[in-house]
Amino acid sequence: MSAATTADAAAASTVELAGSLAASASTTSTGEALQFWVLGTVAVLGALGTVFLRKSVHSALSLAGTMIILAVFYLANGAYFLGIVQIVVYTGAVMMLFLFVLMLVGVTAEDSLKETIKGQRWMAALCGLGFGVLLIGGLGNASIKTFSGLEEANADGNVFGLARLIFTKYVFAFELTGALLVTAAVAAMVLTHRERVERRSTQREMAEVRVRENKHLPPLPAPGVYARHNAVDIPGLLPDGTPSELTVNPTLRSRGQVRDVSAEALESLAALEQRTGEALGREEPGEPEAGPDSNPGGDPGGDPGRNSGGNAGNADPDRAKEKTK
Amino acid sequence: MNPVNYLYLAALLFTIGASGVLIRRNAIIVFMCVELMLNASNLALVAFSRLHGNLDGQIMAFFTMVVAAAEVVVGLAIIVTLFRSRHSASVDDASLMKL
Amino acid sequence: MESLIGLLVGAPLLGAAVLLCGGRRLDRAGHWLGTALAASSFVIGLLLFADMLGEETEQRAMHQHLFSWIPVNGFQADVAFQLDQLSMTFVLLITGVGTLIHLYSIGYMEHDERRRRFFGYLNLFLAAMLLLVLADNFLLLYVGWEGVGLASYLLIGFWQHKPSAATAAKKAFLVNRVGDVGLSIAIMIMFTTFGTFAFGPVFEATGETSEGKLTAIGLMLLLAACGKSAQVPLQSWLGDAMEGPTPVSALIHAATMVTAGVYLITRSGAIFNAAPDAQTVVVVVGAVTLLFGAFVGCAKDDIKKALAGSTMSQIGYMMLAAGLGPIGYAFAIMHLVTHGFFKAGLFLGAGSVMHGMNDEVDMRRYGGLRKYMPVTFVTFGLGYLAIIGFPGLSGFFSKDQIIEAAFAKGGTQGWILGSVTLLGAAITAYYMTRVMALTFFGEKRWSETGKDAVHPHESPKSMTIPMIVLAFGSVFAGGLFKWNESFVHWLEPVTQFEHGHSPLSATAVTSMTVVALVIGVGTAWLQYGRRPVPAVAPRGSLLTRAVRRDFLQDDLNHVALVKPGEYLTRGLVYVDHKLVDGVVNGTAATVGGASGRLRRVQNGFVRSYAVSMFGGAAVLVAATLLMRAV
Amino acid sequence: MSFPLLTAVAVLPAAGAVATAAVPAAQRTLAKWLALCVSLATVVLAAVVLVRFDPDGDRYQLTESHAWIADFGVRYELGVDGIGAVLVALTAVLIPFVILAGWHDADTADDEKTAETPGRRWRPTQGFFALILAVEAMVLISFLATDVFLFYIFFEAMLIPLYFLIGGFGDRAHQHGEEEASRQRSYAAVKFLLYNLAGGLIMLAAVIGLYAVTADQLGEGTFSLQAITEARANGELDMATGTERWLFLGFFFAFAIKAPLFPLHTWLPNAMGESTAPVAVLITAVVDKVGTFAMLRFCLGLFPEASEWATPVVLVLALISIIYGALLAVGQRDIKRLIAYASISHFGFIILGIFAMTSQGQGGATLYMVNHGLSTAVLMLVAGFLISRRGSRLIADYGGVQKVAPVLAGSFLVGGLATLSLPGLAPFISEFLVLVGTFSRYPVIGIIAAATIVLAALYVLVLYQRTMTGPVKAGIEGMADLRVRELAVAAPLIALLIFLGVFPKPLTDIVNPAVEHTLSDVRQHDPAPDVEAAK
Repeated sequence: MSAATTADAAAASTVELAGSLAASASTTSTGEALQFWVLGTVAVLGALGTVFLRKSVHSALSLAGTMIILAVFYLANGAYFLGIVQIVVYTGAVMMLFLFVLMLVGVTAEDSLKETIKGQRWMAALCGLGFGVLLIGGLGNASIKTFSGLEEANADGNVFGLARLIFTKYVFAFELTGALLVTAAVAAMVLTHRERVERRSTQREMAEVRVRENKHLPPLPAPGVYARHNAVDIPGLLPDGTPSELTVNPTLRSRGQVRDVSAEALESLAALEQRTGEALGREEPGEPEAGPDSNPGGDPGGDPGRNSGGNAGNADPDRAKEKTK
Repeated sequence: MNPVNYLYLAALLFTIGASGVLIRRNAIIVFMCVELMLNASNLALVAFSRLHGNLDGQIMAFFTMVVAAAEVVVGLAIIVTLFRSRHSASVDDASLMKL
Repeated sequence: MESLIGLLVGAPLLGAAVLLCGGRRLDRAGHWLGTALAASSFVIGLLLFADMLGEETEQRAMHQHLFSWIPVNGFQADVAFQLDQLSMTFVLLITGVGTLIHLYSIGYMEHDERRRRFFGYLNLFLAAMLLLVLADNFLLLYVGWEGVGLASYLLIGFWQHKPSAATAAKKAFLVNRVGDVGLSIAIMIMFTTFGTFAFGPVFEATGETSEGKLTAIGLMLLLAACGKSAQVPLQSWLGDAMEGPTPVSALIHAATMVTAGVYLITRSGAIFNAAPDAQTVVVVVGAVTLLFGAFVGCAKDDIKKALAGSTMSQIGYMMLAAGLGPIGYAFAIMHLVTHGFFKAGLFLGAGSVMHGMNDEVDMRRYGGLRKYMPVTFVTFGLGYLAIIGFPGLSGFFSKDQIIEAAFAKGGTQGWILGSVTLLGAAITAYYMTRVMALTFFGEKRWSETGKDAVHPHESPKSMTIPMIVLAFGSVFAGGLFKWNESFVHWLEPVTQFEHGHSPLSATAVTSMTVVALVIGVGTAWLQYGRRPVPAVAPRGSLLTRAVRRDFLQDDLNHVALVKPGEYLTRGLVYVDHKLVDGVVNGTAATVGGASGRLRRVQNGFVRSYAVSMFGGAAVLVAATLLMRAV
Repeated sequence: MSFPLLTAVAVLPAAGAVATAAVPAAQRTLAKWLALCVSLATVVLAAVVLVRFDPDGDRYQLTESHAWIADFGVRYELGVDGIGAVLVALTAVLIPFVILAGWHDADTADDEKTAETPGRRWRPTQGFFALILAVEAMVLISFLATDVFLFYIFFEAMLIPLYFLIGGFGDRAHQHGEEEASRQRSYAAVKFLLYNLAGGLIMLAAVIGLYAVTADQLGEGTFSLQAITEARANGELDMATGTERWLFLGFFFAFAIKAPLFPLHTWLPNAMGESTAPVAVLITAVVDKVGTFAMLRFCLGLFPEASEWATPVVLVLALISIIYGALLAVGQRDIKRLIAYASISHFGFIILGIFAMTSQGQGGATLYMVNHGLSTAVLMLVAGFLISRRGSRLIADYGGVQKVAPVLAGSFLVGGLATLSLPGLAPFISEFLVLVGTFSRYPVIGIIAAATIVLAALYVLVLYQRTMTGPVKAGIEGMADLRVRELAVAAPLIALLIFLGVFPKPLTDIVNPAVEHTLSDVRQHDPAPDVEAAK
């Protein structure tokens, strides 16, 4: 009973918050109409977003929005309990569950909206439109002018009314849903649980295996070797500037979430060369490249010496510093 | 305002959700679209309950939610295992039923 | 006494059964058993004959009803025998000659390891033939009719290892089958017309139906007769039938079976008398075959084929006579009997010659044999004189009667038929003299040395005795029958004889016959007796060559029936495989292909399934709305 | 209630089938003997039926009737009339010979199985004989059933064992080697199954339609043959012309496939060619008879007007089958296919007789079913013995057999002569009756049909000449003559052929009244002979 009253109180407050006046009245106020049109539009937009946004996270968020709006509509229609449940359970729990799974599967994984099955999209559009038209057309010839209202139904509280029905008329269904929920929980566990069949191999054993197979005797390279980045999803560069997939966590690799920056790394290197060249006031740019054939008679090995030593010698430190910024 | 508007809205959302199920390949999004459809029907139920002035509609919606919750749990579990086994959440990749 | 009739058939049937199922243990005594049973059947025949002579002329016909054979509502066929004078004549001829030939075969088949089976077949033949002549309804007659066909098939093809024999046997059976179709159709018409096919009722009821039906029946019966008696156009099998052992040729293809056609027509005289058109056709067929066979007889160098030709021609005589109606029936049967004697004798003689000449059949390789096989020579010679109608011998009387009857037909028909028969007589004399001269006279055209050396010798007793007996028959039978028309009166109750009024006196006809005979013999003697005969046949004129090939009969059949038939069957096999079966398999293929395409819809993509689901839902909504609207 | 004799007749082989199948793998011979004894016991029971059957009694005798699927008026109704009685006898008599002839047919398969799976879970020998007995049981039931639905069930069910008999135990002799043989086998089996299933499907539709009609007009629907015929007789049931014709066609189609009628015949040559001789006999001599029998009992009994309406077409088709089958038989190079086409020609005769609507025609047709069964059995089984010796089905591979195996050649010849219906052998009587019956109503057709006996003689004698006569071919020299077992198959059948050819009265006495009943169903009378008509 107390739970009911609190729920009622909560409901009442939410009603104020939703700004829906006389929600349970048989007639609908202009306020409700306004609310309907505004929020309805938003809900539809959210739904469309769910369908058409490419990143699944965005879809999830827009769906959550739609759900909240629906919750508001529930409240406006005098289903206080359901409204709250909608927010708490649905938007709160279920959507979060969705988000968890999203994270598990890969947040950034975005599936292209490009259709692969031939004719699927057209069929979908056709069916969708046809269905919608039919439903709306069907509703079109419904002649309902007014609500009959929920005053007497909600006379001693919406929760009380629901409870009376649930525990009298729908008690068996209720019990069944209980069984269903338990089953679902068990099912989820069974499905996701992975039985480890063999003992987890220790580090030593793995090392031995590596030695036996004679590959990667040293531990795998860490990401960010020679790197300007040190994010886990960016492979370290090998001396020749090419990225090494090995440096990235296999999970990320399998998700295809490896960000390859080798290209920009290389060109930033080239840019560096360039700038150092300019800094040293070298006449012919790109000379180091043309070096070997430009001056056959020139002192060999001069360039490297100059590059290294000279660079180190008379390089302007702060200039170089602000260059690197 | 005409109470039927709620039903119109429900129908619209339902249709959108359905098309989403048909269009999207990502299992999770498909699943969300299913949820959207369920919610649309809930809206309709709630509106009905107000139209008829008794709470049975809300009871139906209530049960729908419960069942939806159960369904979500199981469904997501399935998706996870699916992903584990084939490193992808695309429903098209699980097309072993052909021919 | 009647109860004995069944035994007539039963004895040889038993013999056949025992000999064919008995197995090797009967090999030693089998032939004697067969002969004994044939003889016993002959004895029973004689007993019945004596009994019959004791009766009044009118009460002579006997009946024996054994059991009801095929009782199906309206359709009642019995196994019942009728022994009247006509049947009795045949019974005596068949069993008598048959017994003699059994005897002969003992010697002739001595060296054949399958002799037991040969006698089994002979007995089977006797049984079938007796059934044929004793049956009291057409259906039972039909059984005998096909039975003798079977026996002749088995006996012609007795030396089955020779492909020629097997082919000849098949040919004989097939051609006979064509005739059998005629007989069966005739029976069907009888059944639908009279509701029965027993002799008595049918013959009595002839008056009650239209002439057209009777003509149809008659023609169908004639067709049957043509098949069995080798009459044009179904004569082609007889020549090849000579592939069989000589006794078979003598018994079946000279004395008895081939004359069954004449029996059939004489037996159903009542029908023919009421159907003059049918009779005319019979006469024509007879006349044509008479000349046809005679010509063929002139051209053949194979002694047996020459004799076969003569058989055809003689049966042509009988047919012609039978076609003349009551004025001819008796003479037809009379000639049939005498012919049975002398032709059987001639064949046995020929067999004995072949026996002595290592189974050489080409007369051009004979010559001067009279010194080497005197008995054969004498008996053959008597048979020869009989067949050419030498005055006083049996052939003379019977043939003379037929010629007279032919003239007696009256009108232009009479003249034509008369002259044809006379011509036939002349030609008969010609070719028989040719055979005689080539075989027994002239210088010998064979050598006792060299690779194909032959040592002609007289045949053993078991062969000569039958020849002698038959020679007696061919000498005296005719005179006996002619003796104050005894034979005619004997048959009269069955074939109601009436005297034809010949435009020529009997003496005139006789003298003409004799003249024709002399001409024939003379020319033949000049041609073959005086001049030496080349051992290899000269090419001969176009006509000769045509005649040697039976007037191209076989070539005709080949072109007209065999080849088209082959193409037809090949074509049909193709059609059946490609078209009829093709349709079936095509349907199957179509279904298979269609489902294969339909299968592609199941692409395994959840979303496309979802689309169809959603579409279905939409359709349902639409349906409900429509229901509302309506 | 009295002892259910008819049920016993059908159940005995069924039980035998189960027992045979249950024989442990080790005892092949036991299985064979068991099957043989069961089939012989069935012969005894069938004889009892024949004795207890009173030709002059009422139409269906020894009847049994129990409610089965009450909701749809389906009853378990058995009853035997004259026609059914003789066919039951035929089936019961033939099966022992089939079993005896197929004594070693399953051995090869069995040996192979033993070789590859020493455990021998699968037991070909037991299976083979069990299947044969199963077919017998089903055929018997369908001869005895007087409830359309009951009949339908077994009419269809007998396809299953036959499918396995053809496909599983087919003929291994093929000029293109083993695997070609097996391919042909499975092709033939599938073709047989699909062909007959197609027919059965259409018949099922017609059966349901019949139920609907009866339910519509009689209050509650029934499948009982007697009930329907009575209702027709006293006018309670009066189908619309169109309906009746459609239903008739539905039934007739199935039966025309089963008793191959041009152009629905093409499954038979494959099935008979590819299966071993005993199975081929089972198909053509026993199973196909169900088709013709059902035409007589159901098509004419249930749809008289429609039958009359369809008669011209059916007669023409039958005539075509007669000639067509004979011509194709002449053109065959394979002994068994030749016999198959000959059978097609003979089935043409049977159908001709049935639809001639005369007592001679239908009586002849009934006898024809029996006699054709016997004659084909002799010819086919002896041919099977021949083939088993030489290992080839091609006529060209034979020649001069009679020189080395005279008894075999002799019995083959007798079979052949029976096939060309030589007088003195049983088939002559039936064929002549059919011809007369047809002629008395349709002279032209009768004459044409009569002319085809020449073709029959042609294909039989050509077959005999090519295989048995002439010089001895290579591969024939050492050929053994019939063994005791084979003689035990051929001799009794030949004896039966001769006996029934000389004294068919026992059969005709049983058949005639039944034929009268059928004719009264279709309200037909024999045309009176002209002479009496004139009076």
